[in-house]
Amino acid sequence: MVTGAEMLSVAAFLQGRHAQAFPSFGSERTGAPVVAFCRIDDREIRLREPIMEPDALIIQDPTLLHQVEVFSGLKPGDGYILINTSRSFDELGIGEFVSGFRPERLRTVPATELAVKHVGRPLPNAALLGGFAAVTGLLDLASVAAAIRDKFPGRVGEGNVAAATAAYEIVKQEMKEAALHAQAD
Amino acid sequence: MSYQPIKFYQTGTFTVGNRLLAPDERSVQANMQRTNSLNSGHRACQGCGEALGARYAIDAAMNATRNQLIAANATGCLEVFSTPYPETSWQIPWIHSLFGNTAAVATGIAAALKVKGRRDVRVIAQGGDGGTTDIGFGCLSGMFERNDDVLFICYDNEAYMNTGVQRSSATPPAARTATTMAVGREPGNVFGQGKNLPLIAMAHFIPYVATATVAELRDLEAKVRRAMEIRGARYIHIFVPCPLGWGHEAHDTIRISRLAKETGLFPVFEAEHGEVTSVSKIRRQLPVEEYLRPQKRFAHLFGEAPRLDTIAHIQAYADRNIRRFGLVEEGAL
Amino acid sequence: MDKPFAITLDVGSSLANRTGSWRTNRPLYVDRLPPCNNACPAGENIQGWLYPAESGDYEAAWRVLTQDNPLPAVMGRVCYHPCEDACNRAQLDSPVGINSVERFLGDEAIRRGWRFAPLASESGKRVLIVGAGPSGLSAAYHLRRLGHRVAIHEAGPVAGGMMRFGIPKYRLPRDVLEAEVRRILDMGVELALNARVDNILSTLRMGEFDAAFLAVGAHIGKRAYIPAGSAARMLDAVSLLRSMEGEERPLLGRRVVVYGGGNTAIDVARTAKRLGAAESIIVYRRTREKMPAHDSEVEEALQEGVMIRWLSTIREAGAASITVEKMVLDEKGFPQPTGEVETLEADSVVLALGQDVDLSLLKGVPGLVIRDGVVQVGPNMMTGYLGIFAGGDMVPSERTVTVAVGHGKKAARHIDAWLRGGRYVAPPKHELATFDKLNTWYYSDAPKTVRPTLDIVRRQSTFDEVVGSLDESNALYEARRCLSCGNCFECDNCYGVCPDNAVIKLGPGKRFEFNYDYCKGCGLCATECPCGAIQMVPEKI
Amino acid sequence: MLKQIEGSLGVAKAVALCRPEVICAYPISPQTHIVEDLGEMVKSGALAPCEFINVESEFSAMSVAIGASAVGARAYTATASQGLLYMVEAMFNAAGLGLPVVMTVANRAIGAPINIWNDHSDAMSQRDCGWIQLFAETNQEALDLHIQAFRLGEELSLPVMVCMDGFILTHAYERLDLPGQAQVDDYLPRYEPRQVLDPREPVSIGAMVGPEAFTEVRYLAHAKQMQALELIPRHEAEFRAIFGRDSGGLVREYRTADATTIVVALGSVLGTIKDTVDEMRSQGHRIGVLGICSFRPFPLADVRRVLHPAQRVVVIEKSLAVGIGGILSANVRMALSGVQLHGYTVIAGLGGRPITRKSLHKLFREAERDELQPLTFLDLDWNIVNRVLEREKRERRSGPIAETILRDVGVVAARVA
Repeated sequence: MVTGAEMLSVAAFLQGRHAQAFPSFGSERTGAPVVAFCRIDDREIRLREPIMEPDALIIQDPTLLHQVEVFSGLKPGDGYILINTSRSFDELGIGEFVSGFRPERLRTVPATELAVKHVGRPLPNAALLGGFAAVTGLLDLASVAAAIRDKFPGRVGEGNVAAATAAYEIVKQEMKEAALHAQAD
Repeated sequence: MSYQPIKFYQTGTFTVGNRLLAPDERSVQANMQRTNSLNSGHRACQGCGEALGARYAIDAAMNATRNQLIAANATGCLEVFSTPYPETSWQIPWIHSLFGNTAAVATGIAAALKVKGRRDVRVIAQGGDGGTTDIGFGCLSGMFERNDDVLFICYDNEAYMNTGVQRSSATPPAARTATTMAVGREPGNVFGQGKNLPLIAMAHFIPYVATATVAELRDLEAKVRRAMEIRGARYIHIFVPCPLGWGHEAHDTIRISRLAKETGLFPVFEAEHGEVTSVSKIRRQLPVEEYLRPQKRFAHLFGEAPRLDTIAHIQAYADRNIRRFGLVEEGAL
Repeated sequence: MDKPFAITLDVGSSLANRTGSWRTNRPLYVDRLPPCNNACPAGENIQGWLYPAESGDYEAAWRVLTQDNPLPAVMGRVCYHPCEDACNRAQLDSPVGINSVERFLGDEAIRRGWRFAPLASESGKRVLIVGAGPSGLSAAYHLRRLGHRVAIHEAGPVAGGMMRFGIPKYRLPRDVLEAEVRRILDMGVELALNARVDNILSTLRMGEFDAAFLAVGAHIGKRAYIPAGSAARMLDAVSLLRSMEGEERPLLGRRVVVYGGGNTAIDVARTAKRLGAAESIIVYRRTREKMPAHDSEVEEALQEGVMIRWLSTIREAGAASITVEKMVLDEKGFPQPTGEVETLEADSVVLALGQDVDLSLLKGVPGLVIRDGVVQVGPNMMTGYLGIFAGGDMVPSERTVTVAVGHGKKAARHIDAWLRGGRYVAPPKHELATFDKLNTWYYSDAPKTVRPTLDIVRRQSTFDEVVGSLDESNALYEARRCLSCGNCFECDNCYGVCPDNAVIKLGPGKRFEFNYDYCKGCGLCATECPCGAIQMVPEKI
Repeated sequence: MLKQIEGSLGVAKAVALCRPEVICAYPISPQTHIVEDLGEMVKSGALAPCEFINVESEFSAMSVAIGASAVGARAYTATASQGLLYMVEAMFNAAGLGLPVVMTVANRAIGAPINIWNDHSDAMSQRDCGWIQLFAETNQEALDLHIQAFRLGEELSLPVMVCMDGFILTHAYERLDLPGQAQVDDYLPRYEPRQVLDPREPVSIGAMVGPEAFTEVRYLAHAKQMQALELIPRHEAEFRAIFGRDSGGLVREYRTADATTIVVALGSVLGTIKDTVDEMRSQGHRIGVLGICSFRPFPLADVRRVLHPAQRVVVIEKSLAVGIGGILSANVRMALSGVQLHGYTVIAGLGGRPITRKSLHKLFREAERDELQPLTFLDLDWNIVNRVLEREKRERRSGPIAETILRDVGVVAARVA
């Protein structure tokens, strides 16, 4: 997750923006729940407080949904939510909770599956960034890919880029469909 | 005058020098131009074994390195009596940092010399038993484990003399010190399991470990010379009596060292990479009483009712050394 | 470099701190008297000549030796070496073979033809010496070295005295004796042979001598009353031994009985063996412990088959046998007759009961005191008559070559002083370097080397020298066994063991010096000095 | 060159550009990434010649640095928290011997209770050991201060500690302007030691000094830090000339002109404070900020000059002098002796507690109304505190405070569930 925030900040940096990524500091061991933050701005970022009112939320492990107050501070209406899952928001049992959000900003993507497929290991970060780029449109895929390659040079990097691209496509596709549905209704 | 082949005793087997030896066969100490690394005017007590041992060792090291030597010194008698402002007795570049960090300081010196390409300059760390076996133990073990290119010399006078003779982990059983007084049912220091630094050093499998006493100069010099031929972590443990702390006559410093070896209480040997490679045999084996009796720190063993049990216990330590290191010549005695 | 204040100091600056002020005891270098020197009747500086010998400088060693004794080759054979009995090394392993090294040096000198150094200036005085024995020769040598002209009058046909007529060849080969005598004569000593002095005063007067040294020895064999048949063949030891130097050998027969217990008795018995006697029996009235003869001599005699009858006296002598009476020692250790007798076959009986001095030359000399058949002399060896000194066997003392040589030296010094109108005062003796003053740890174990001895058959048939010499390396080895008691041998211990570098090494032969500016007086140097050449003395406060 | 990298890596790269010759490493969070990065550079040969030594303790780390520096080598190490305390004896020694070691302290709290998060307790504990202490506000400044630290320390023969907030800076990914080697070489001359252990000119370093000279030695140590007060601004100017940006210096003012309230602080919290101040300014509040970069030596004159015109000073500090309150504020007050103004000490951010704009807004407004207590603990949970105090009054064996608090907060319970 921490890596995800890092790559996110790098991608933003590559697009000429100021970015600040930092983990929720702790002595966590691998696998334990962690939160990482990323600020993106057009001016120098001086603020050092943790992000308490995020504009976007990337949930890597949906099993935490009911354990920690994941959504606290996220503004209903214009907040983004991206969840790493092959299930739907309803299947996850939060359909009702997110009813107040703009549906086109709510997305799920099977990032872990994609990672296993393209990288061979269940490391969903890159895929989630691809999905994030797609759902928010704040970053373009190219800079995400560059950030990934910067972090993981060589084959692993390319695998991750592939995963990210796949996720990007999936999300874009869903959004297109969703848009069509919207018009249909 | 032409010199006869070295064949007979007076050619110096046991003496410091001797006119009958070819100059290059004499000890460093016999040299008229010896470096006196620890020069006169130092404030050591009369008959100080540490002052003697330090000059023996450092002179030998200077001789072996053509004076390309730097020393780091732990806090303690040696440091205090050799460098009270505004006078120092040292002839070599020397630094005193702290009590417990000498090995590490030496590591830093060696590292810096390596970076600066001064491989010719060698590094010695030195301290007393406190700065070696107690407070300096951590840094020492680290230096050993990394096999840093440092020779650590411990001048062991078996207690904290600088602060007034308190017990250290090198203090022998039954010895009286300011913190193990000769009172109560078990007077003097406890009979612990012992903390044999040379053996602990060997357990790091460093290239070279040796013990020596100020009673056998040639042996001591040979060991320093050997140590200087080797790169990596090396350790020499030198037995240096303290007339003040042990309560023996100032003129008996060397005699006491000799007795420590001849009774088997202080085994003199060499080891490389954890294996004992040579042992200095006992020449005329003596019972431990001979060693204990002249020292006031053991006086309580020889009172109205001598503590025969305790003496026997100490003798057992000596016998164990004799067995373990094979200190007695086969067939002898 | 611009060093941080106080924290960083310039090397060696502590020399400004004179720690000598701490001292309550001060070390001093001393020379103590080695027991060997102390025990030598000839007053040799034994440690002194062993020292150069240790480094193989034999000539230097010989020159030190001959400052006291001109006859090392002789002494190295006939001396009973009390030095070795006194040697501290005996308490470590065995005494240093001083005598054998002395002999080696003596022989080396003869082999290489070393000569004595030219004399000091002539004094113009003339001294008469009567007798060319060890004492006379020694006196002549020393007087000559002191610049006096010396004339020896010898009654016999050759020089040497008892060394020639008392000691058998197998103990002292004649060529050795002659070589050393010649060396003395070469110093310009006049020797008149067959020149018996009948009246000392007239000889002095006629020869215009300024002083005289009498050393005529004791050549008259003591007689004891033994009832003897006319046929009995009895001779005295002195005459017998003297006759050995003559043309034809004396006839002793197959069974020889020697009566007495001194070294002469032994010499005779061993000589008899060599002359072909089947039996050579010594009859002695006491036990071996009480026997005056030197133990090594007795040992060698027994090895050669000489038999000894302890606790026996000769009652009477017959044609071909003698009667011997058994004795017992009383509580005082004196032999008492038992009346128990037995008969021994004997072709001849040799009496070795000691010798008397022929004092005829002293008739009419006023002031002389003669007691127990010998001339009494003062501590300066002068007789009761001014200018007449005496020594050797004719004065009261033990009768050995070594003692005689010592007398010669002592007398010479006093005569010299007397001639110059002064008194010779011997320098005060150093404190004795006793064993407890040594730190023997530093000496490794090195047992004495045994001199080779002649095989038994040749010892019984020939007069070849019984005891051989050490070769060069053995001699060096023996020399190096010397502990150098009480005298610095530059082992560098003091220089090495000083924790304060307060000992200054002055270089080869120059020994050491203390630097009292820094010496704290710990005393390590004194304790660790192997040879006891450092003494600690309290500082005066 | 601009890069988006972790603060630790930025510092590591800066240190590498300074051509250190001996680096000692002992792991302790949150400093560890720095020496890890340096270790890799040395192993790979990217940083050479340099000896990287994995020591067995911080005590040893500083001691190795002492030895290396005494031979004239440029020595560096990094630590934090307990690690800094473990090397305290050697800290005083390096300063006393005048050895210009440079060390990063990734500021972290000190136990017990053990706490790995950020505050300034570690650095503050060493404020009097003789080291120069510089506090970085941003990762860019942290990076730059290391380059200045070697220059300053070596010029004065004094060790320099560069303090950067643990995790907040060390683990943050930000845009960093990495200088080129030529620039750094230009700014930082070869190390010319005042004293060096060398057989060619032997000296004894570390003599025992008695009453006759000890005071003088200590005074000289003080005098050297006073010289730093002049050097630091000079170095800051030269730095600007070569690197084209402001970094370091003694103090940094922000909107203090005409400010009636001035907030004083150290380190990364200045960013959050500035944002807050901007917001308040936009609402018409006359408030400004004084950031202290050089805590040792402490720039009394500059602090006095800046604060003198204000009506009140709010000192926010991430450390607590138990039994009195503030450490930084005590120093600030020393600068203001004789000056009449309201002074407030605010203890904030202990053990990693976030300092938020929200809390600051509230705090500053109370200050402006002079309703603030002289000593305030930001966001202190009075319920917990009072409950514990109550309980302790009642029962003798109230158990360890930390654990009881956790129980009150409910964390322990949550873990169990």
